[in-house]
Amino acid sequence: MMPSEAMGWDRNQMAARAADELEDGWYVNLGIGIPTLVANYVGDKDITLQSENGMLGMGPFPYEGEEDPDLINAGKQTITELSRTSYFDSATSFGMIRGGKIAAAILGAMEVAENGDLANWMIPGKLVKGMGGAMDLVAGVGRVIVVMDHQNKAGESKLLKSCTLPLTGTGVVDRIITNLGVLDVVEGGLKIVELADGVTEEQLREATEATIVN
Amino acid sequence: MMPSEAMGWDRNQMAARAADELEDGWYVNLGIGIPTLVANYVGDKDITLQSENGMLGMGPFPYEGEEDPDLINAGKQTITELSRTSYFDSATSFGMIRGGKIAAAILGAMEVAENGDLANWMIPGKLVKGMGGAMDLVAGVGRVIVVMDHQNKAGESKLLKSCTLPLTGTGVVDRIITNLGVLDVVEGGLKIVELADGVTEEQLREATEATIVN
Amino acid sequence: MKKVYGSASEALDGLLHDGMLIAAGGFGLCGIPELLIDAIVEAGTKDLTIASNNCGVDGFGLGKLLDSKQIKKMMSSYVGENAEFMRQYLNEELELEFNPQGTLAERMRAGGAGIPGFYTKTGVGTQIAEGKEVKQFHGEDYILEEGIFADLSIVKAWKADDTGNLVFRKTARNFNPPAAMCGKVCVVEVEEIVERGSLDPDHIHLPGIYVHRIIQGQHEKRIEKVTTRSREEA
Amino acid sequence: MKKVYGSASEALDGLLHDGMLIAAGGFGLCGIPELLIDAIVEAGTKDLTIASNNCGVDGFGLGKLLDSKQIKKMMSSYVGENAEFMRQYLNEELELEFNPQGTLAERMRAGGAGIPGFYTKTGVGTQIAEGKEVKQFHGEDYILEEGIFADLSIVKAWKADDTGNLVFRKTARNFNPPAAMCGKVCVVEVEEIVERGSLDPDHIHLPGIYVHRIIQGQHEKRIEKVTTRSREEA
Repeated sequence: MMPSEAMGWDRNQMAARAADELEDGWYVNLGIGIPTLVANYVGDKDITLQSENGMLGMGPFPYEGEEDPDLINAGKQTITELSRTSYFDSATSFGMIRGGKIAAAILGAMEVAENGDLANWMIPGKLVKGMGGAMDLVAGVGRVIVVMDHQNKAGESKLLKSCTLPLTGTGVVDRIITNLGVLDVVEGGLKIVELADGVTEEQLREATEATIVN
Repeated sequence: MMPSEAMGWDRNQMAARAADELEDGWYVNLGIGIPTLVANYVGDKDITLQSENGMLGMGPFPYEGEEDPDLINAGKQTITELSRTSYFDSATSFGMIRGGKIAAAILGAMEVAENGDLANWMIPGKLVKGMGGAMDLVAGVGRVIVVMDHQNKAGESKLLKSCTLPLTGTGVVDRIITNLGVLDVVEGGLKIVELADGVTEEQLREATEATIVN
Repeated sequence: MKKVYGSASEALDGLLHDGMLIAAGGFGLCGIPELLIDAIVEAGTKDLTIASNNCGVDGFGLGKLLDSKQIKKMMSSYVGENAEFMRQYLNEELELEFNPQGTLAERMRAGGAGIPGFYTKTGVGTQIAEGKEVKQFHGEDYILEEGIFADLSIVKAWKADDTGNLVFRKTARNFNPPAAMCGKVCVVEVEEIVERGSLDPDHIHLPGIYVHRIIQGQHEKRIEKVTTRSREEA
Repeated sequence: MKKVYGSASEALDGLLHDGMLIAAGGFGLCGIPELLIDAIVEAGTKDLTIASNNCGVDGFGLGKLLDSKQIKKMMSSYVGENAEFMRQYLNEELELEFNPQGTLAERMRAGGAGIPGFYTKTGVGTQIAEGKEVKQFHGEDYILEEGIFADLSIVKAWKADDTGNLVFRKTARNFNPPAAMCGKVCVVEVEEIVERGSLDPDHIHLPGIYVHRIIQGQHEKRIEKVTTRSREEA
């Protein structure tokens, strides 16, 4: 089978599709990688981004020369504030995450299982840097949306019957957006919500190990 | 037996004696009644008073016409702020109480038992208004100092072998200051630390139901 | 996403139902959501359980909801500053669940922070511990207290911007932030709605994420116990 | 009661001992107690357990205490931004206890608030749950996490008054307040000590009750990942 990169949506299209998931007035946490790009596609919607190191209302990167060492995001990048911004400590920040106040998190993943299990923090035998805030996010936020390539570099499905890697959370994923389409975690498996441009249902099914239900 | 009011220290002398318990740099919570008077006797010591409704650095009552409805103490009285004052919410306030950050609480009591049990919040059959912050204070602060009359109006000892009223906390009292003297809760009972002016050890022992140890 | 509403009644529209659990901010009569309480009286919602440190006084604050017999149960640390409370309680028309003040505040904060239970030393060995799990940590007993998850929070702040960022004033902050955190929906009344960006983001006491609806209004801010010193004392 | 000290070494005098548990504020290199870390390197205290979200980078922040081999164990959510950490960890010279970031922050806050244990959904069904008590609330599983009670807290704030009231700046606040709360003793370094009364009492982020010793000093405030946008994007 061909590596999936060749098919369907590219990174920006996936990010744009993920942005469609966000509703006006939502407070949202975006993970690193493709999820970060989602911010470019929210358009006119009133979305407030949380940075879990202690900020709501995360603005864009600063202009050169205007970096502030006291103002970084959870990826440790320099950022800016907005007119709606508020700062708070880490216990408060994760209080709002754990307490379900964040409407959605958009995260990358290594594996998602058909029951919603998520693995995105460690590969045994490889260097492990830690889960950071990922376990708190998937356990706490209102809706977990995974954005990832449908297959890994070896062409194997990342949507599995059950995860092989250590879990970040159990039964936590609500929706998966891949280069091949959009799938929901439902009773009994994954349900196809939408196909990416030029992708057939057969192609998506063939690229998927997880059970696909109607 | 004579009611104890006639003997030993009066209210202000008890408050002054309680003030001697406080050490430079301490953060302290004062209960209502005689404990409130302690503030008048701290002298040059650097004492910061907590009001458990969300304030450190409680100042005196305001001058007439300068009352602020947004600035009250835990007894709901209008007060003032000082140059060291900070405000915070009730969860934070009791976080510092429960977390042992308050060095001492000086409280009134209905009964104290020789094992340090304290009863000061309800009398069965009478109207019960609630424990307010008393249970949190006695469980959390570094040192609990009770200031009360040695005997009740019927001339009965308020220092008992065991409390008869519903408890505020078990084994929580460290020191008791009454009109007759000062006693510590120690292994096996109460130990006399000091006699009030003009009170003999015999008088104090006679007025006390609790076991007095050497 | 519009959070600012024209009146307390509008702000509560669709949020009230009989038998609901409401968390209310305030300590005594300080920092209480006066206008929202009045609107609930007007709405006539019944069988309310209210988590609030106190229950107002006769004819003011939560006392009004007692007068109109809308309260089924209070979760409080200190009550009875009004005759009507005691009358209803002694007639068994009103349930009362006493919570130590710090336990009540922490239970609200816990509910808001997704913590269903925590252990505390407060109340160990007292009536408060009855029926609660006891667990040892480091050789000492602690009791399990549960987070409060309210259907609605009613809160009073000093200032808000239109995104719901709040600032409180002096000891009127008290239970308002924890009460705000523990509600599924949180409605706030403020003295002033200010322009977005005019509140220093370092000085926001409660971020707008906790706040769903806001109204601006006039507050009576009644003082329960006016206490003063004479100028001669100075 | 004098809280202001002349240098980081003076402020730590008498507080350090081998094998102790230190809670440190900071996230990445943002808001870290640079000067106090340097003083601990100088003091040479050994076998430290450090609760801190991260462990600095090679040659900066907590990375310096790795270079000097003073750390026995880290309690963190994300580490390994430096080669020396991974070298020591893979050689089993360093223990590592992973904590989800929010669990770590809440464990510190809990320790400071006298809460020895709390239940959370974070980590249920994962490696993090191994060996931890599971309890059901409202039909769902939660795991028990314990409060952290540190021997010493080292913290970085922006401004302090001489009573220890602290104000933080932007995202440099992060773990500093919860770290400060959970220590038996808390030492703070600030950029500026201001006159008593010049901080608005409504805007103090951490009251002086949590702060035992303060120093003022110069901070490098290194940026880990400088990211900018071009002016043309605007």
